Amino acid sequence: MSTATPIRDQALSVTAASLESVSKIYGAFAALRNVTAAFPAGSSTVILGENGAGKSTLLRTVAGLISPTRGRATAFGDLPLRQRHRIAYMSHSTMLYDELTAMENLSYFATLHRGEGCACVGSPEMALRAVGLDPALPRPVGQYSQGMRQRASLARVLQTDPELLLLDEPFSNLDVSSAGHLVDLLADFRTWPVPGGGRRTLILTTHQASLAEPLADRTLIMRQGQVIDLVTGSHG
Amino acid sequence: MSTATPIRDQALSVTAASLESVSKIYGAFAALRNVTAAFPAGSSTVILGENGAGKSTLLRTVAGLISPTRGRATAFGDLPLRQRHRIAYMSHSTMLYDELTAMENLSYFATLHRGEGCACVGSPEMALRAVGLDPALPRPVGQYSQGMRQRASLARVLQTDPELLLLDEPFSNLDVSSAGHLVDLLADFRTWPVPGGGRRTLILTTHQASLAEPLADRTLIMRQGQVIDLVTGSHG
Amino acid sequence: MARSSTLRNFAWLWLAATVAVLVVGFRQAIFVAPMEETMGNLQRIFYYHLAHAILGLVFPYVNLAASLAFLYWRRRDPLKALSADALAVASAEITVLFVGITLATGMLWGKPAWGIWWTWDARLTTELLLWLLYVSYLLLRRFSPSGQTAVLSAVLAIFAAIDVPIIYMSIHWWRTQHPAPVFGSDGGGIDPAMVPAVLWNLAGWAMWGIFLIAFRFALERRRQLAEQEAALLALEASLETPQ
Amino acid sequence: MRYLSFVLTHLRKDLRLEWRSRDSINGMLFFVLLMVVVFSIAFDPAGYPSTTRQISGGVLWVGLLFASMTALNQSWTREQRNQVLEAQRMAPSPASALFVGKALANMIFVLVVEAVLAPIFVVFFNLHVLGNAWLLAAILPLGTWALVVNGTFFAALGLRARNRELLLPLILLPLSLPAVLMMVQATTGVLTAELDPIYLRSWITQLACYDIIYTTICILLFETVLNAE
Amino acid sequence: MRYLSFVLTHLRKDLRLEWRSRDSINGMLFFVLLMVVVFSIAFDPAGYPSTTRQISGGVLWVGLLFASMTALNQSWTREQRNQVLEAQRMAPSPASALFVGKALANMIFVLVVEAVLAPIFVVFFNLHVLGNAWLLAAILPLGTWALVVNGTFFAALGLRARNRELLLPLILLPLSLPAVLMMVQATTGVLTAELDPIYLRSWITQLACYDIIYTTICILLFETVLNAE
Ligand code: HEM
Ligand SMILES: Nc1ncnc2c1ncn2[C@@H]1O[C@H](COP(=O)(O)OP(=O)(O)OP(=O)(O)O)[C@@H](O)[C@H]1O
Ligand SMILES: Nc1ncnc2c1ncn2[C@@H]1O[C@H](COP(=O)(O)OP(=O)(O)OP(=O)(O)O)[C@@H](O)[C@H]1O
Ligand SMILES: [Mg+2]
Ligand SMILES: [Mg+2]
Repeated sequence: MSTATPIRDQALSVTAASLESVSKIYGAFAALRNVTAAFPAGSSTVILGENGAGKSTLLRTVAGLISPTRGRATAFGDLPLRQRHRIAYMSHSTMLYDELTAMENLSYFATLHRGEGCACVGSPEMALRAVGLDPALPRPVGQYSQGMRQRASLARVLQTDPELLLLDEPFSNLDVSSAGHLVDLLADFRTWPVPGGGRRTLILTTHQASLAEPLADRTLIMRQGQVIDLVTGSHG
Repeated sequence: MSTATPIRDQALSVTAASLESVSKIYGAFAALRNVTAAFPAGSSTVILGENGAGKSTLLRTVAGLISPTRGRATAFGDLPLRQRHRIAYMSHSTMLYDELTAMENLSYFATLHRGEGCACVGSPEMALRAVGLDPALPRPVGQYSQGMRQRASLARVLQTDPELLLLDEPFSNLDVSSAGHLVDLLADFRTWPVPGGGRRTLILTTHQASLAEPLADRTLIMRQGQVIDLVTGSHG
Repeated sequence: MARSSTLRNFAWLWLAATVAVLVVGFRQAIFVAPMEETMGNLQRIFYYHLAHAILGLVFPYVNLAASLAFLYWRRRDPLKALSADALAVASAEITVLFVGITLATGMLWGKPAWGIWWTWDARLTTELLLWLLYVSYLLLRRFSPSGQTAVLSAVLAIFAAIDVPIIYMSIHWWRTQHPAPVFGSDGGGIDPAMVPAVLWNLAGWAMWGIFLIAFRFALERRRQLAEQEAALLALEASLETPQ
Repeated sequence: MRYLSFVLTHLRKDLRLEWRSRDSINGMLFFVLLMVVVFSIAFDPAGYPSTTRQISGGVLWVGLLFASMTALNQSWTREQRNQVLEAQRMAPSPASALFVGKALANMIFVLVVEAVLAPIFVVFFNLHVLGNAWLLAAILPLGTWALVVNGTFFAALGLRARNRELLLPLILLPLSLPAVLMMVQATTGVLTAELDPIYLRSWITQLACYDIIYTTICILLFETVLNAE
Repeated sequence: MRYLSFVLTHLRKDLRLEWRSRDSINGMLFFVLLMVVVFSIAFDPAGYPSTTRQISGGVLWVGLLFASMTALNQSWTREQRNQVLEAQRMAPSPASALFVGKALANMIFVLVVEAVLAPIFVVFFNLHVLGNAWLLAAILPLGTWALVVNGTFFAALGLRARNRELLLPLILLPLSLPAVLMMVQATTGVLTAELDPIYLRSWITQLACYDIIYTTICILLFETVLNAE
């Protein structure tokens, strides 16, 4: 693991994640069809597309949670699950225990991330504050409002200080001001230094393209399981 | 029920739902504080507010799913649950069985609504088509994408042809074109004739105020469990 | 204010009367009543045992009545419903207490009388079931979500009250192959000299039970009021936060 | 009848859900089978046929009691998952129809388990029914219904409680012990043929009465429980 | 050791969840008491004291089986609820630590039940342990661990399989039968003192071997199972 550092340092234009003609077939239905895409390290990609286009499936494939039916998905040139200490993924559901408070949830996951090549974990308190939640809130997550859950879920991924951050509709259910705040936070996140060198990569899906615009180095447009367009251009 | 028709006919300005100094207290936390609001029949109200402001709690109180700690909530001048055949409520979660297909789910709920004073139930197929889902889709709802779930959930409430429609963030997770389509659908919905006379009332919460603007006869703004502003004005 | 002080005076009077009756009952049971031939002085535990056993069968019905009243008033008059609920808790707890004492005195008696603490006799089993039933009622109250406690437990109270006679009926013929050690329903053969002791104790413990229920009821009412107060305070405090 | 058609709708839905996932039935089967095996290992039925006959009524019902309790706990969680229960509360059909439908569905599951279990039970325990075996055809359904109707009701009652899984046995067991007693006695009576037919009949009649009384109360009170808040 | 600290983290989380959801030991105590009452009503220990001793090994294990099934059923569904399992898969800590933590949590739960159950069981069933009672202190934990470790593993295996409930009984039943056989034989042997101590020792040794073998396999294979798709 430590031997990889110098290589990463030199090749800043290396791809953080890539899909090579990936298809994902459920029964007789193809959720992803022959998708080829590369996400350069340091880039920030917004994936747009209508409902059921396969955005979430793509993200989950990059995260390694789904293995492609055909093709190959890699992260940092490796199987995504093997690089999982450098990746964080946020989905539609909270991925938190309903019965625990946000703070308890976050400290638990933080502990799981400590050691194992990434000692670089942010603190749960800071993450919660960053998304605008009170760390001392005694309510369990199950009693949060929808937007508060979304924030807690975000804090979970941010605290692990990932190099590759995958966000599935982070703005849905957030009120307008917090969504704006979140965009700033993510823009800031991209500038955080990575301990071993290298740059932070961001991939997110959303239906509120206008909100995500400041983040969109690259915009990927999907339809019916295929990538139909890739718009590159800083800040659209 | 049939005797009520002439009265309803005359008093079109009657309130479809009202809250009289309603408070809802969870433990030591007040989710609603002394809220008084009336929703005239035929009106369409958009509720705005930041996360955790109490929007969902307000909707659930109007639906009768929560009984207020203090104060009184009525729908059509009665306990909401007693008028439940005239009310439909859509929440953050789908309120559908994951293992059944959308069509199975909808026919099931349609059957539960038949008889009981409202023979006027739309068909599940039509409702699914209206929200842009294919009724013949063999996948169970648990395998839908997030946006498709949202649509199925919408179809469930639309098919029951309610007089008072309560929608909790109907646009979240919908792609842009479907969201626009939904606004048209809801605008259309308001003009559907009610069999016994009377007019359709709509209350919805959202964080995408711009989307909901065409629907907003009245805008209610909440903060920390209170209604802090009520803007009346047709089409903002 | 005046009303509450008369109530308090009345409570003190009642307590004094209860103690007096219990003292008489104690004298009757220990010194006056004749000694039983086969069991000797041990038998005197009977007066306490019987009083508690009988009262333990009566209080469940107080609980039932309160629960029904609660369900009736729930929507119509929430304030009355709250006090009905308080009475329901009070009577359930006292039921558990009295039935528990019956079990304990019975076991204390059974050890010297039969040589064992416990046997699965019909009478003992029914009493144990009765106790379990009301313990489960109290557990439900502890475990149920805060807003629903009263309704759910009122529903359970109805079930429990129906179960009480069923328990007694169904176990009537149970295990006839196994000689029942407790003198059962044919127990008409009490020495007339024992009757005053039985009656005094019964009266005394009944008054004591009623006092306990009233006391517990008052406590529960106070807790309910305090809870409302706290909620109100929370509401007002949060209203004052600048925003 | 409109009410009946609502009940059928609910029943059909529950059966379909179970068919899709087969949660409850398989869980129950596993448990009951394991229990039969444990007892037959523990107890050597071939060695002591008459004792076997005496305990087998108890074994059968304890197994069914515990197995159905696990299944009953499951049966409402499904409704709670996506807050479908709130949709049910908002539906204008009578709440008790939902209850009856679910109780019937659970009844069917447990009956299926019984149907599978019965022959296995006979083989493993080397049973010869000495009494009138046909009476079992009355006792089994009556006893099962007694378990299921109360179980379904109290599973719903504990639905929103903090410790649902634990609460159900806590409430259900004391309440249904008389019924368990009746069915064990009646079953053992039939198996051993040692019980006077008059007593046997009275156990069965009592069981039937128990069923009728509790079914009525459950139906009457279900709406209160569903909307308790 | 790093691995151990991960196991502890998982264990602590599971215990805390358990504590939150069934927060009182009182409930458990009552539960055990009820179980004993049910058994004694179903099996009539007063009537047949020697039979009681013979079946009590089986009764004990059936009770524990039920308790552990309740625990196991819950333990993974909680992880699945908000797809927390995916967060677990993405976490860089070793997957088997999650498994060990959860198995330990389940074990603790069942052991608490056992600790309460044992004395109550003895009093109510009027048992006199005729053999060497201390051996029970070895048999009970070994047998419990055998139930729990396989149960936890297969519950996880079945988690995402389409017909998991069919899978679970089919796999778990034959796998755990030998263990059940060993623990019931050993327990009954101790209670009745009818078994030759040499046999008894060999049952216990076998049980220990079974535990070791299955624990190893489970730990080795867990990561594969968790990421199987
Ligand atoms: C745990 C043990 C016991 C329990 C739960 C128990 C329960 C009861 C109950 C509920 C009654 C009142 C029944 C009625 O009035 O309908 C009763 C009455 C009585 N008990 Fe016990 N009992 C226990 C032990 C004993 C023992 C050990 C003795 C004496 C050897 C005893 C002697 C009596 C007598 C003489 C009566 C009055 C019977 C009559 O007048 O009908 N009990 N017991
Ligand atoms: N486990 C599954 N089994 C079968 N089909 C699936 C499964 N998961 C997803 N699908 C299907 O794959 C398609 C793409 O789903 P996906 O969740 O990727 O869409 P999406 O682009 O994220 O949509 P949305 O914007 O609504 O979230 C959908 O049609 C969905 O029904
Ligand atoms: N069951 C509950 N127990 C305790 N607190 C609760 C419960 N339900 C809601 N709350 C609290 O009440 C407040 C209002 O919640 P509500 O869901 O109404 O917010 P909202 O306006 O819908 O927010 P969002 O836009 O995020 O959905 C939140 O602070 C929430 O944590
Ligand atoms: Mg998606
Ligand atoms: Mg909300």
